[in-house]
Amino acid sequence: MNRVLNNPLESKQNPVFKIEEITKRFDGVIALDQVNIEVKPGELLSIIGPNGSGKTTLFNCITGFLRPEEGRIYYQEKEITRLPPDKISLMGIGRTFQSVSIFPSLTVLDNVLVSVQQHQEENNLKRILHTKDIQLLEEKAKEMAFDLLEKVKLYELRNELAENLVYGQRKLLEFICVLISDPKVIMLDEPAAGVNTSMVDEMKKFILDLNAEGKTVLLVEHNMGVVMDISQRIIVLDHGKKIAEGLPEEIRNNEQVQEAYFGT
Amino acid sequence: MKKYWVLNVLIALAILLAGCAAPAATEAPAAKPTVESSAATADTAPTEAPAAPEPTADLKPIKLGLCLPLTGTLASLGESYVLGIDMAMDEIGGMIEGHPIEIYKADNKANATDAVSAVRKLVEVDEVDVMIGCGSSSATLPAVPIIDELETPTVEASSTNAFVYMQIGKGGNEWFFKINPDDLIMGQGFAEYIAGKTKKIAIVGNDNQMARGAGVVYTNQFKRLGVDVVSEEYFEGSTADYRPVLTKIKNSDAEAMLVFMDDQSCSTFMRQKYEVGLDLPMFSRGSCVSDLVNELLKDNTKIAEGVTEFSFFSADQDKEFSKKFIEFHNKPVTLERMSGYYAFMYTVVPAIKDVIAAGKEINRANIRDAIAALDLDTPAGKIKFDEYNQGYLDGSLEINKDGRATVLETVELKPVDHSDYIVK
Amino acid sequence: MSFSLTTLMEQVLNGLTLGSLYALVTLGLVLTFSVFNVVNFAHGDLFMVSGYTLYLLLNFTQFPYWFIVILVILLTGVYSVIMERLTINPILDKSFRAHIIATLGLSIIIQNAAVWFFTTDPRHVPTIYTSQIVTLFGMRASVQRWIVLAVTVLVFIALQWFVRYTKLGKTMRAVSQNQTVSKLLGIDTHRISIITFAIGGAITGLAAALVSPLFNVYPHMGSMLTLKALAAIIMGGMGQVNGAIYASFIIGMIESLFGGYVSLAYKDVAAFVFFIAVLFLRPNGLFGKRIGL
Amino acid sequence: MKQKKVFRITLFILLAAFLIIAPQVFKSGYILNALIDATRWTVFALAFDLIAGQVGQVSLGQSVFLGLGAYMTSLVGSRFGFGWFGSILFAAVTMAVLSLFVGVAFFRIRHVTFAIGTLGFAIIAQMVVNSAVDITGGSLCSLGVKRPLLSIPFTDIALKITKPFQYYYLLLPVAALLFLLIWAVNRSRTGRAFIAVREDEIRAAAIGINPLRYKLIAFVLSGFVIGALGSFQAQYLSVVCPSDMGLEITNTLMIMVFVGGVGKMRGVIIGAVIFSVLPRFLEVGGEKAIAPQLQQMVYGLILILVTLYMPNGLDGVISSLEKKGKKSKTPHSETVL
Repeated sequence: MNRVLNNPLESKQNPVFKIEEITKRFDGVIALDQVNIEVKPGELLSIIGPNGSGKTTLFNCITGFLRPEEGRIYYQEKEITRLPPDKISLMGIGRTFQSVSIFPSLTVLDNVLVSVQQHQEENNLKRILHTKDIQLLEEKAKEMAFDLLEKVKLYELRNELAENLVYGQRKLLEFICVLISDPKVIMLDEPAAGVNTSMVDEMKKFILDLNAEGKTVLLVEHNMGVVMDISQRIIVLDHGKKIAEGLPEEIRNNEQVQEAYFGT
Repeated sequence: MKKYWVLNVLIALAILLAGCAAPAATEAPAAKPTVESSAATADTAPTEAPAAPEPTADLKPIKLGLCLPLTGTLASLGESYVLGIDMAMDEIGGMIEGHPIEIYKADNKANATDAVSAVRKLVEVDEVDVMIGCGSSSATLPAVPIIDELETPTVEASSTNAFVYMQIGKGGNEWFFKINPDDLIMGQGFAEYIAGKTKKIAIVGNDNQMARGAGVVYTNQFKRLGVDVVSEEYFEGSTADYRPVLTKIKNSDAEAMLVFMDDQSCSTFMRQKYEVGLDLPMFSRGSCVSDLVNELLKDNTKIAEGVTEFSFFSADQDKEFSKKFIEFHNKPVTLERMSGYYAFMYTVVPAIKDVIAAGKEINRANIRDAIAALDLDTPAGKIKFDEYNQGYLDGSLEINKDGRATVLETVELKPVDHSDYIVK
Repeated sequence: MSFSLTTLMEQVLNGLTLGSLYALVTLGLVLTFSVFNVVNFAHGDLFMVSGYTLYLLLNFTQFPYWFIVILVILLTGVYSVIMERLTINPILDKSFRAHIIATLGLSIIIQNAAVWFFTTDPRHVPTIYTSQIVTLFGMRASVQRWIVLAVTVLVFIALQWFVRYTKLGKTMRAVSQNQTVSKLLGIDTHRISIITFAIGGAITGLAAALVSPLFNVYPHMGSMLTLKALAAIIMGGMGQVNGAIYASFIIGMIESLFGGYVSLAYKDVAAFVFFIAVLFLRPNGLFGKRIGL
Repeated sequence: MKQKKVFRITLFILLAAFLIIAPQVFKSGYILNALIDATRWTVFALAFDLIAGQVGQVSLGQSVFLGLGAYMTSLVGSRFGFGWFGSILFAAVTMAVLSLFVGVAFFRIRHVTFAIGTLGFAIIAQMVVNSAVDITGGSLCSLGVKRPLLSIPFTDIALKITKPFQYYYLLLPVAALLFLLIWAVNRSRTGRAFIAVREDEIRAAAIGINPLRYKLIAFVLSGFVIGALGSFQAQYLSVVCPSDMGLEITNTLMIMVFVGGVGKMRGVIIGAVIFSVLPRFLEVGGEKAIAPQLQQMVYGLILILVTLYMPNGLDGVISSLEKKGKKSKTPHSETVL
């Protein structure tokens, strides 16, 4: 586990995310309870916890799909608490969803292209007129898309409708869609769920590679093997509260965590 | 595979549709004279002997186009015209002087787009010689310039919007004829009649061209005559609850009501008026005193008792028609049903007879000239067109007594200056 | 116009009776809507068919009115189930778009079939109660109208009881909460669908049998009623039976007061403007966001 | 691939050529009127499909923009002498602005509620137009529309347009422009974003697409196109009535778009042409013509059958035929409904 050259945990850089005291309620049920989190640049941070502990809610709050009742979220020192999800995405935060999410009636290639176009520009008039610069951007996007599709062996299927792909291929497609816009932060919501064991190792390698390229990775995952293997740091949520935070070994031995998971 | 199945079903449907065309035709007017109807004509209309000559093959058929609303909210209007024409066709045995009559229908849905298309279809595809329509002014107004362009004589017998007057005859379109009086022509006399009875009146009407047009005319007349219009309310045709406005009138100082409504709205309106206990004299310029209304209210004749209406084409004016109609269709008579009959029987048919009698060719121009030259006395009044192609049927003042409409007075109508009547 | 308290009272009562009329029509629709989340644009046409059934039975049989009412209720329940089998059930799992199109198609068929068979002539279905006038609380209205008001309240209470305390009602509630889970729990949703539509139809039949004598029966009578009922359902909070009923009364009240005090022509506009205002201010409806029965 | 492109371009050119010379072939005003109607309905249905098909929200209120566009021409364009094209542009722009407001208001709600909300909007609009007699003429209709007058620059020659073929040639370029506009949008990056929004708004937001903005773009564009068509209609019929924004129009649109193939331009065009021409064939033939009620019933039946068995409409059928013709590797299972 010596792949990290400069341990981001010790970096003195400003945090990528600074989450201050956020609280989210649903109909009186507290989903997040004054959670504080700091994410360092280049870090691979996992968020774990039993079902219903608020992990996905946390993701949704960060990416703007939910608005916390209290607290603030900063991204690179800019407050993003009340920004809409598309703005947050355009700031360089990419995410996947718990259930595989692609656009089924777009082709594989279009799925990738639509994921990057907004990051390139969004002048609708130019787009409709299909101006020279749009054509160039489109060419560029296609090149990138072809590269990535080649990498995951989806190139041959590029003109197929996405709904005709099998589960694993969809998952890969979803990853590519996140990657193509070259986000600074990648937030993965249970990437290993439903993936067979041989694929899990590939997945791990994939995530580590991303991290090695300097991307900050936030991971929500149930598969403890994956979490313990690749995380640099782990945060544990239970009933919306942060109950532990630390290195994988520390978490493994934390009594409170065990209690939360197994209930004593 | 499933998809092809569906395709097959669709094709089958199309075939079915084509097949349905035949049974549809058997229900159509020309085929109507069956046992029932010939019995009806036998004792009432001896003019047409059972041994009428069969349409001879060598005589050119006369094509009649009906541009009417056949579907949509005003479908009943078109349907009523067709009922009247059905009966007329039966009376003349489906032909004029041996010329068989072919009827072509086009649905104008009472809107502008479909009206234009309907007129074009009748004239250019079916190549009709003469048309009846378009029933409502929302279809008539856009159709007038097209009819002018296509030069086809057309007879209209029910729309009362005074604006049409300025568009036809001297107003521009020489091909369009209107046999029924419009609001301005009817308005003066009736407004004076009402003014003689009351000085405070509440106006209620359907929110349609008939009522709105009448509203403009009558409020102007009342201003002139010193009648105070306490309130003026219009409602969407679909409205079924008039209690709020009835309560309002009840608690106002109105001494009488003037309503502009169709048969159906009026029957519901009067029923609720009775329910609310609003006991004001009621005048009507519309269809509140008709056989259909009385049919709808037959469970309680007190409801419509004493309602006075000024109109044209009342069943009581042409008793023979009414009797025949009820025997023939087993349906109550309405204004529109008479409109269809009169437009055909007393305008189109005599004009064509005149053309034939004069030994001229049966074509559009000759039919138009014959219509323009008509001078007929009908049970419902005169059909003689002025320079604006407007005919002057009699108006009739009717009152409802014991569930029956009785004519109080027949009023001869006269030309009225339309030049200051302007609609936006 | 001078303001008077008695007028106001009368208008409020007018609003109540009108509201109860809308409520009775809405009840049938909201039941099916709340359980299966299907917008049924043909609901008003079911009402219309039911009205014609009443017309035929009243004119061509010698049965007493109350017996005919029962027959109409049963028959409309049957119509409703037929409609459910042929059109609604096959599209239950499809998107809202499919619901709109299919039920709109159904509505077009039924309305035009009615024109085909009955022509556009309005028919009246008189009962002896429409002409008997009774004054209660200072308001003159026909016995028929008072019956409608009373029956609305009774049906409403009965439905509440049914949904809360009977096994079938509880199952329907379960299905309304979550169809997929209900299926997993072994609930036969197809059966529930039939039952729901049968009950909804029966209520619609009752509504038609009681309401149409106050007006006329004609082929297009259902269109506006469907829209009002849908507006009431959405205002009441997407499929909440109680909410929809309250909303029906609110619509009736707005129409009555607006028609009486401001303008008759704009009274439907006022009701719909209110409806749209509710959509914006409270997208989840006036009465909370709990979905279900 | 190449072959298909060549085929398409040939088809397109042939069609365009046909449309241009049509008035020389068919002298009948009826057929020209039918062509005008088919063209208008095609563009109208495509504009409706921008919302119903591309961004996936069924708006039942689009007829309002047609009617109000027509009223704009009658009440403003003609009165202040905007001329033929000026009136169209004015109606289009005002309807675009109106749809922006309507869109901002209504896109807060979604799906069924959106459909019913827009239906409510359509009813209100029609009732208001019907009741505002002082302004619109109400049910007496607005009659102030002037026939288009085409003046040739630098000369005194002015041509008053009255004949169907003249209208046809006026409509053709406008319809072509509007068609190209919709086509360009649908195949552009914006069009791709529309589909993303339709398929999954949450995911669309996650990749930086603002769903509301794209829905608004589609809605405003639709309003623009429909407003222009409304203005043309007003100048063609020279009268505007409240029935020109009736709910029947929406029903017709739904039949065209959903039977043709929602969200697919080819399907929508086919649907629009079929259902604007078919009724004309059915009404020809005097006594033998099919009763309108029966026609309507068949339409209703078709709507139901299409939802049940052909969720992709005629376009889906054609696609699967095409696929069968080539290779049957992947099953056709794209379901839009």
